[in-house]
Amino acid sequence: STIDVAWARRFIALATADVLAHRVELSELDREIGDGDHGENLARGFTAADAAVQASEATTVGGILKLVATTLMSTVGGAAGPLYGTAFLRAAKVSDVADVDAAGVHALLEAALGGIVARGKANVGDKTMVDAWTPAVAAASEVAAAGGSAADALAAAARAAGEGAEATIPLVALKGRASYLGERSAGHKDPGAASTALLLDAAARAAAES
Amino acid sequence: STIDVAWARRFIALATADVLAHRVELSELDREIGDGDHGENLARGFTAADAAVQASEATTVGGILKLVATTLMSTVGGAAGPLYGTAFLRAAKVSDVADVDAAGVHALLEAALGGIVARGKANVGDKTMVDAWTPAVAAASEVAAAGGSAADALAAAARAAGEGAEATIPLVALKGRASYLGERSAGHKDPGAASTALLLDAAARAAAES
Amino acid sequence: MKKLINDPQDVTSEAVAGFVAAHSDIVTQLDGLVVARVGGAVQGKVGVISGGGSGHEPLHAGFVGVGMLDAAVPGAMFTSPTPDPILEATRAADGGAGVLHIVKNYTGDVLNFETAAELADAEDIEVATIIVNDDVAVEDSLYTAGRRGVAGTVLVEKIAGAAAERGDSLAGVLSIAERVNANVRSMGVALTACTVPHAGKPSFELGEDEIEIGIGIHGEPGRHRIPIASANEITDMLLDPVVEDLGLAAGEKVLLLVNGMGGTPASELSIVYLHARQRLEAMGAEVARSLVGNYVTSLEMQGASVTVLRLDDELTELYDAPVRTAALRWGL
Amino acid sequence: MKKLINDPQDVTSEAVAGFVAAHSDIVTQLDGLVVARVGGAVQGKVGVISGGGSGHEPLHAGFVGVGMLDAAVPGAMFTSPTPDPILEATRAADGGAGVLHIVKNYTGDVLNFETAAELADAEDIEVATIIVNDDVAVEDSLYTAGRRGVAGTVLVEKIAGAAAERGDSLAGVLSIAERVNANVRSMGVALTACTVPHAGKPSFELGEDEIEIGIGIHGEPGRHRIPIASANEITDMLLDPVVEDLGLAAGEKVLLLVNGMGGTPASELSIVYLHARQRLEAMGAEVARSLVGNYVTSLEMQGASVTVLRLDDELTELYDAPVRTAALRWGL
Ligand SMILES: Nc1ncnc2c1ncn2[C@@H]1O[C@H](COP(=O)(O)OP(=O)(O)O)[C@@H](O)[C@H]1O
Ligand SMILES: Nc1ncnc2c1ncn2[C@@H]1O[C@H](COP(=O)(O)OP(=O)(O)O)[C@@H](O)[C@H]1O
Ligand SMILES: [Mg+2]
Ligand SMILES: [Mg+2]
Ligand SMILES: [Mg+2]
Ligand SMILES: [Mg+2]
Repeated sequence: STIDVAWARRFIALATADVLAHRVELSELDREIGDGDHGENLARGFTAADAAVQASEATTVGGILKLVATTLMSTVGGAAGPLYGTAFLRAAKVSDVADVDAAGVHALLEAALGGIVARGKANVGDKTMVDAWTPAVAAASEVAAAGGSAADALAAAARAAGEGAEATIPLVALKGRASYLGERSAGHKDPGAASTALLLDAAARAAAES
Repeated sequence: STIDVAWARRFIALATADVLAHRVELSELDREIGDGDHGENLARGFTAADAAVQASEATTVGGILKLVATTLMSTVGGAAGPLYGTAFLRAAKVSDVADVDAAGVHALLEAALGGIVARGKANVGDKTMVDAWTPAVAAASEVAAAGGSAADALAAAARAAGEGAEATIPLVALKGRASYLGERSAGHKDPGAASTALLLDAAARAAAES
Repeated sequence: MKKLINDPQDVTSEAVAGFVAAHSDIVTQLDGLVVARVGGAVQGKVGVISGGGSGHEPLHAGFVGVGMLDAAVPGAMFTSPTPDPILEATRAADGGAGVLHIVKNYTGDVLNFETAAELADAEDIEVATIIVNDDVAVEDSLYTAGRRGVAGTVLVEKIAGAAAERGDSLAGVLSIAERVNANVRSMGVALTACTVPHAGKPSFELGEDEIEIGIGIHGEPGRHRIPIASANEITDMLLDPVVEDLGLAAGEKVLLLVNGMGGTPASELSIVYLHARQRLEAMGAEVARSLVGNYVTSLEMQGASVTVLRLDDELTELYDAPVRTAALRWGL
Repeated sequence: MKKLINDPQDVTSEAVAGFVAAHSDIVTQLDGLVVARVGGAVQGKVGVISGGGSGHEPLHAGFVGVGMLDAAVPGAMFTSPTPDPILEATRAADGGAGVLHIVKNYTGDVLNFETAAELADAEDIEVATIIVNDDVAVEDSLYTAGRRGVAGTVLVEKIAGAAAERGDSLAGVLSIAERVNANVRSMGVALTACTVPHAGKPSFELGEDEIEIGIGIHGEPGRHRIPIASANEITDMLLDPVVEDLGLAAGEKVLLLVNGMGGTPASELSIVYLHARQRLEAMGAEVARSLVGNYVTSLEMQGASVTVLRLDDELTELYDAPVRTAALRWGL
């Protein structure tokens, strides 16, 4: 009950398809409280990442994730590019192995969150993607402690990320572009939190398949 | 049955009121096939002309008309400014007398039309103010030949100018801004012809009162 | 209508006052809204003035300064100025060698400048007049008002201004201006209309997916209306008649001016420029000089015009000559 | 959405190519859409670069040239560029004396320039960074993303560029840039929203009679929405917080920049300028320098921003120093 490089490849394929399918929706969320490019930015990045992954011969989970990291870093731009780039880079570092179990999933997600916080310095409740990653890490930790599988850990993380994203709706943004709106940012879902939920859902589905 | 300086003063007062009352309508006609400023241009000009006439101590018809001419020339701008300015100037030259009879009205209108054609070089049917002035001159000429009064001559001229203005509707413009529209200028009344009808109507009403 | 204005009647006077205050090192304001070079007429130099309705900024006041115009006469919004301020500008520009009037070919402008020239003549100021008529959207015929003067005007002003600065006689400056006018053609497109402040509503209506080809610069509707197309297709529709009317041959050098109508993002002008340039090069023409930006506008209208000027060595040299105005400046 | 574009995905690359072709005497294009000075890095001179999302033209590429930037990095529309082209621009600007990164304070720009600086450091190019944050519409706090960088950026670029051209060290150029940033404040208003090409609809919706006060330059909505008011009233709403935040005192000299958001007629900018200037003078400030026009835009947005820079003799001298770029040019 571990995940491997095949999972990583499948994860990116599904994530890319999901980003493309929700491109307009993500930009629409960003249009409401940001500058309306989040879907476009991720579509550009994941299309490139997917192509890179397909061309790659990496044999470890981390190998794939690192490739995704550098590709996102050099194609997404905006705030999400460096944040997701650093997240994947840190996750890659702790997963340069063939197989990852539930504890490994937790470590991987925790490293990703650590990278995002290191770069963006957002706190929980600032209405950013951190509000989706934080409960995801906690959920994976619980599954790992309870002896669940990697797939279980990802499923729990994805669920928690989705709830975390929903929970950003009433918040007033303190970081990122939405913060310029002050009180008017309340009542809208944070686009980065929404894309985080989307990505973790793809990761969980890829794991469930394997 | 002549008209005099009192008529001239009353004419300008009525004309000014009419221009102000039809300001939007004239600009609207100009918006359809020109640049939408004809009402504004004449409003500016006649407001100034009216003030000048009220302050003036001129004792002849021509004295008043000359003052109107120079004021319009220096306040209206656009095509209508020099055209109406020259029209009033030429009319003033042939009416520098205390009393004007029907023949005098004909001479005055003919001089005005001559000035417009001298400056603008439009032919009948080019869809300009010439299409209102030309039948007005002819109508005044008929009344004068038939021995009518100055007031009769102006009434006939005003009626003919109104018909002339209506008759510009189907025409394709060959002069002025409307000509840039080519065939698309057909179906709209020429604003300058419309304002000519308005002015001559004020002249006729002023004469009927006296 | 949403505009950054106070009383609509004060738009022109406030705009001119603000413009002059912002550029007080270059221009000064005379009676009747006339904008003139600081320092007054240059003795012995031919004066060059222009003017016309407001709403086309930076034309004309933005081109007053060393190497270009001596004075500009802004009329009411989209309305030619009256003869008095034109005369005032003529006097201000007169350094004893005569004054060139650069007039865009609109009935109102032509007539008002004509009267002003007569008045100047009565004061013994020699005036020559160039009527600019570069707009190929309009049919040119003896029996019509003829082609309009549009964006090519800025090139006539630059090059005639440089000729005057060089010390040419009035006849010489006029002949240079005529050469520019004979070799320049333009055509424009509107994506949206514009709204004259006192009118309060747009000068014409365009559907959500319509554009107007062959527009003028006074908020007049154009020659025909078509569905929106790609920038390259639209550029072709503007460039083709320009090149054809100019009779441009392979091997010729040209100046390519892509002019924004006021509300067009700079990036779109660059896209139009790129395609027009590539098309001209494909025809074998050399794009030796370029100008891209808002030079002759129609308030906030979105759209652009393409202008091609056939260059020869002298026109190129005069175009390159130093200029110091609010809207065009190099070498000084 | 009506725009003079081809494929929305190609807007930035075509616009940059067109821009570079039109100004080939001043700039050249490197990999990754980087726009650099012709002639390459100046040996011994501190390099100065900037960059950010496209859609703000002429910022930044329009300010590449002698006396200002050595290179500019245009990102996708309203999206900060990635580290690779920033690194490319840093290399192109490096004449051995280090490179200043001028970064507008947006999370994306800050993070991407940060990474590029690390990469440059790994190549032994010394990089210093100035984060421009002049927008008083945004609350500045340790616990938020802080104030945005808006129109004041052009003044930082001009003055830091002049300091580099003068031969200042990297620390010196950085300290000049910091002084400009510490003394410049801006605030903007939108009358209409703008439409990013790939989005296809406006970035926000404004009613027929509504305006948005405190907008940024990325099509983000502003701080609050009010009914349209007169130009003078709106100018007061922009100028008052700027002056207050700056703590401007009587007797001080300032530079007044009225910046158009892209779709505003020049006449309206002049009207805003006139009132802002009169207000500043009434407060006892001296408006010693002025800049009015489209410098930091949001595509076709109608609106404007008011920027005040407190001047001292050195900043004035550096501002006045010759500059030769596509969008700002004097003395050369
Ligand atoms: N400081 C930050 N920390 C964490 N996440 C952030 C931060 N700033 C922005 N974000 C995330 O980035 C998202 C916006 O990404 P995107 O729209 O692609 O970039 P940009 O804001 O530069 O246009 C936000 O919805 C938010 O989740
Ligand atoms: N060449 C001409 N001869 C006679 N009348 C003309 C000529 N050109 C224009 N006009 C008249 O002027 C009117 C337009 O006046 P106005 O709108 O005030 O000036 P502009 O066209 O300069 O905006 C037209 O409706 C037409 O009647
Ligand atoms: Mg965004
Ligand atoms: Mg008109
Ligand atoms: Mg007019
Ligand atoms: Mg963005």
